[in-house]
Amino acid sequence: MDFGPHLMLASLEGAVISAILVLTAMGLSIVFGVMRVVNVAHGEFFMLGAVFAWAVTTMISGHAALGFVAALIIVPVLVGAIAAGVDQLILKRIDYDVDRTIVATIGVLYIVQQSTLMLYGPEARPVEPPFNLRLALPWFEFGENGFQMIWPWGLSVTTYKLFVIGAAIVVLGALWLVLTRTKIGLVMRATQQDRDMAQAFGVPVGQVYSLVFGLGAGLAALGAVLVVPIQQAHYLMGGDPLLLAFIVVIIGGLGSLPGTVIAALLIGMSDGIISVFFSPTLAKIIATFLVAMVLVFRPQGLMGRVAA
Amino acid sequence: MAAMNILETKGLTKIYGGLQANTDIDFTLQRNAITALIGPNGAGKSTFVGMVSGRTTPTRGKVFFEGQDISTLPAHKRMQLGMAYTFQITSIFPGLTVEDNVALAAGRKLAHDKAAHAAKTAAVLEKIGLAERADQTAADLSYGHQRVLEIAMGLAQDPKLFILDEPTQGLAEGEVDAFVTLMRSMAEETTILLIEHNMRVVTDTADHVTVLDQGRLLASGSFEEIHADPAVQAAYLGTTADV
Amino acid sequence: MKNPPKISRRKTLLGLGAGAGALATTGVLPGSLGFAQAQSSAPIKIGFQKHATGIGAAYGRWYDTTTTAAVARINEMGGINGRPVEIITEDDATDPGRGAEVLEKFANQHEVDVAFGTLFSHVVIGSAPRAGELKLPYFVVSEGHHVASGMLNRYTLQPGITDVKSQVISMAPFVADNLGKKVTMIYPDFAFGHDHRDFFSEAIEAQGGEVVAKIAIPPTETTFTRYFPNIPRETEVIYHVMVGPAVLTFVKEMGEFFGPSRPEIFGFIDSLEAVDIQSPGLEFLEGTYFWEGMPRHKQANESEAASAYRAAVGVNDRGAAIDDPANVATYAHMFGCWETLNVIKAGMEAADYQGPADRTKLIEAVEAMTEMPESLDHPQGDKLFNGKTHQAFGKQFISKVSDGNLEVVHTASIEDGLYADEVDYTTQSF
Amino acid sequence: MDWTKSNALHIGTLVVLFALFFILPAYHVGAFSRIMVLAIYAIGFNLLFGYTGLLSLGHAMFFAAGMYGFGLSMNLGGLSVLPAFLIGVGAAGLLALGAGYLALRTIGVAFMIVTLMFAQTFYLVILYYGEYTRGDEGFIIQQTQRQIAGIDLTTETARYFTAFILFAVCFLAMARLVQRPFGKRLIAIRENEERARMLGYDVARLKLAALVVSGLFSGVAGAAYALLFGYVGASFASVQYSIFPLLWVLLGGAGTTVGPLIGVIFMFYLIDISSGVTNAYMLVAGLALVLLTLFAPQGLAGTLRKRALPWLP
Repeated sequence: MDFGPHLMLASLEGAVISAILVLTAMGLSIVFGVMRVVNVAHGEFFMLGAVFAWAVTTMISGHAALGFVAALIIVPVLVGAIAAGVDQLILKRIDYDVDRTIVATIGVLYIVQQSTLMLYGPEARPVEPPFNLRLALPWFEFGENGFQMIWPWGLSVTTYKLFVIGAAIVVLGALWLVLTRTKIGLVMRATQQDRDMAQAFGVPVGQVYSLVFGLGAGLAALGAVLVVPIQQAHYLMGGDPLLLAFIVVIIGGLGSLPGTVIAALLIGMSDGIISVFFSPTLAKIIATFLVAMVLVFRPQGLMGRVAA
Repeated sequence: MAAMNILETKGLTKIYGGLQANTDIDFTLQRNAITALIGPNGAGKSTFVGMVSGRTTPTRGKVFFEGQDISTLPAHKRMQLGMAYTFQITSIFPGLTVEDNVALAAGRKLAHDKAAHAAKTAAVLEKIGLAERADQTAADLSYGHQRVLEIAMGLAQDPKLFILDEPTQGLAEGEVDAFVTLMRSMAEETTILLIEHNMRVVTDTADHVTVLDQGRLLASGSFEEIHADPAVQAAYLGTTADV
Repeated sequence: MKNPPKISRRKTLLGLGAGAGALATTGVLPGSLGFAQAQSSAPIKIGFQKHATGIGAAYGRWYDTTTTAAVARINEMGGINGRPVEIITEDDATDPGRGAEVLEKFANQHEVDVAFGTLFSHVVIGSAPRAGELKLPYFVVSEGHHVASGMLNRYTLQPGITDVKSQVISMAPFVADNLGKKVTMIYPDFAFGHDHRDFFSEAIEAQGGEVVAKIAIPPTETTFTRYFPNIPRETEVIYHVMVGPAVLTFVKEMGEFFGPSRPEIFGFIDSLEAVDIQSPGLEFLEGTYFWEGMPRHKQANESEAASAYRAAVGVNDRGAAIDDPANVATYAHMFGCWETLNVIKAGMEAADYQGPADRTKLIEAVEAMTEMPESLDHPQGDKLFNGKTHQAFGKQFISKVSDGNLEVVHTASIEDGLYADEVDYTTQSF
Repeated sequence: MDWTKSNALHIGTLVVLFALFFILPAYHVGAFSRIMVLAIYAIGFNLLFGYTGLLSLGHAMFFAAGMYGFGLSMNLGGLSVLPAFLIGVGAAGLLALGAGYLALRTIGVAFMIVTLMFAQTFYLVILYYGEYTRGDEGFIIQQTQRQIAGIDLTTETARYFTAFILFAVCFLAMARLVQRPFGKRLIAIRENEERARMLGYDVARLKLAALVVSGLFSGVAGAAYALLFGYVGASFASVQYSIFPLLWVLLGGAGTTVGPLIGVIFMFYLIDISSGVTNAYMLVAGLALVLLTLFAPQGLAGTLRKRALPWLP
């Protein structure tokens, strides 16, 4: 493939990866921002979202869209409820101590993973996308006959992938509205600013934390429902999203939603575009290292304030 | 000059995003004396000692310690030259014993000599009155004792210059008295730069007083001179601050 | 022995019934050998290293099912040397470190007679040194080239499944003759992928073809589209051998990339083991070709032994569990467990194996084996065992996806996959 | 007085480990060989995490550097065990120096992420140079190569005592190190970094030194693992192996000398025993982790120190 179309395809792919990253990272960002805990089990909530999406779509017969819409509604709520339960049962009792939360959520990770393996099995299971049309894309170049439009071999995208990008934007927008325009958002931001002060002003911090933890997991699950028609539901699928989401959140700057988006774009696009110039694994090495270096020279993240 | 003044600053300035916290401060500090740095809240006292100690990077200006330009040295190097610093908000090693806290302070110079190290630690604990609490975890001490511990950590370093940022803040009356006594005894061995709000402490201890107001050096001299200075009176009256 | 998961237990019982039925009808079951005699002596213990958790869990489950069925058959026939066989299962977590620990557990805690099992090469390679040191015969069903390459030791053998080098070499003539000579290879960027790259490049050149591009995909990758532009336009055949849970995405995205005009496509079924070929998103595979170690979908000319084996492990005509058609088998590999256990049996009988003291005799007996004709012991087909390299060689299948069915279009002979010996383990001391 | 008590504890621990060889059945002797090697890794991690307060999520790169440095210089360089071992440990130390120089510009979670990504880079590099490393599959160090001065290190006895000697050296060295001014200063950094700096300590340098020593210990463990178990593979460079030492240390007791050993023993037998009872041993392990954080938050040794033995080093 020519360089131009190749770059365009890689950029499109980068955009899809970024969208998926945004969807997985937003939940973690909120949990991290408000509660200041590292939820190692975040990836497992993502995985649960995908697995539940498979279960829901399998149960509902008829057009694929029917099951998909049902999954979009049911699954995040379900996973969010599970996460809120984890918060009440475990995290609350260890008082959100940073180290202990890491160990406890590693424990939760093992529990969720093993339970899924036993109840769901080791296979990767696909979910049918509600629609998936291949769109061939044109490319413009100056040829002998001047400016002309060509249809390069392989340059295409699917409607569902475009939908995922759109959905990421919509979810982001909705989240932003909730955080800035609603009372819940206000309470969350107040808790994020100063937990003790919020408590003093009558904010039920314990409930807010459960809500935030549930919301974070719900967002991860929502991301998974959207992603699972592209990828597949598998009991080990939570590992990479966790790492990537984690990286995105830190690079973006603690608790900064715009930062999270920028970081997701940075990582997704660099992953896509660097792959044009280097062999795949080398591209991955370079991308990983470069992202690390961003943090080395800007330790507070892209949009973060200098933290104490 | 270097022999007389242990510390000197020239044109020391700090600007925080357009806000001038310190402006062109030329300051000299006399050796073997207690100098109090006073001024209303927000006058820029902490910023100033921050720049002296190396915790804060100045926007411009220079700091000389014993005649040496230390403007570019990081904080720990300045401490190694013979400064000691106590924080406005108590800063100790909460998880360690009182003894370990003091030993860490003394250890930078003495760690190679076990006997001297232990002797110094014990002597400081004795002097400061924490000897019988040596095995207690620092976090379990009362607030007053924690402040005293932090001063002990300063003492243990045998500093040439000891910067104390509001050491009596939050102490009870009796504790303040003990502290004044301690300060006087310290002055024999070291130079003290004291940031203080409590005027009683200032009158009881300071040989010299320097006044900062709105980031500028307003006046300098003995307490009586300062007290009589109309500019100082204006500044304090104008702010109804805590004289 | 641990309880297998609920599903597989039911399946096993069913499979046993079916298997026994098949055996009875084919007359293989020797009526004279009663089980009562076998029970009078202590069982022969075989340690089964299982991918119960980790990335290999789908394989592990079916390896377990096959192993259980094979052992049930062996026991029904009177066990080994009159003693019943007991399988002791330990999870290796698909991790080489744990794999080695499991071997220690077999040798020193369970005191098994031999160890057996496992697919993933890194687990085999991580475990093999301990097998050698513990002097525990270690029969692997990994299809890796590690055994025949000489990298392992005299205690490690692979008598039940052909290694990847042989598999790959035997594919080249068909690919060159029927699909095209300009090949682009897409493989995971780790050792398994590199084996495919190296062996196939050499083999296709010998057939007058060439590899025009080699695209190594980093493991842990979940999307692939951006790598496809590296496929040169002149490509006539794409050779793919991806593994792991992202394989469906890979196939789907390849379909989306090519749209209506694609080159010929040839892949290793490893990518789609335990995956229904008719899963949504796999429509693109229609008309493409696959290597299969053993045909998953029942062929019209399936041998009696192969059918009996299919019944015994409880797999239907489409290669899924009889009682759960959504549960697709790792059919192209798991026959190796069945055959390996039968080799162990034959070896122990030939060596008159009595206990751990006879382990070296067992290895020598297996090393002495050569031809293993197609039978219910070897339902995949004839095997040729090379005692020097500790590696078995069998025929390979190429199937085309037609209307969602895998139809065998070519069978590569054992000779197609032979290569010069790279080691002679028999010269090593025990 | 406490010093003698802690000395007694350390010597006692080693005596018990020495005696275990003669008491335990074969399987557990083998298990303890492995446990001691992994405990060296945990001890190294503990210096950085438990004593200095720096949480690295990339320690697998140091373990793997030791392992690959050793393995590659034996298999490709044709060196014998001792020089190869030194190269392995040196490689880990150098990597720690370089990675630390960069990563220590960050603190807190950013430090976690940077170390994690460095380790991920290192892991991918191992795969990228598959020609030499055999990628994920790894390679074997043949039994015949694994000997020092004619002593075969692959027998159970030699393996156990090699592991024991290495462990004893590392264990005592670390126990001594943390009692010495250097260790005290690291603890000071953990307790209050700003205070330590304002006492005149060069915090950046101390942290780098801690990371290098920690990396060296991890390298010793990695090289020892390859030496004693004959296998070098990329899975030891994966994230999982960066998480393990964190778990061990937190379970055993961060910032205690015996904690790492206790943590490794606990975790090893937790998995080993529960996997004998149920297939769902990860479930058991997960529950155990959750319960421990709920009821023994300072880890086993840490809780012991808090409840009963305040002198525990």
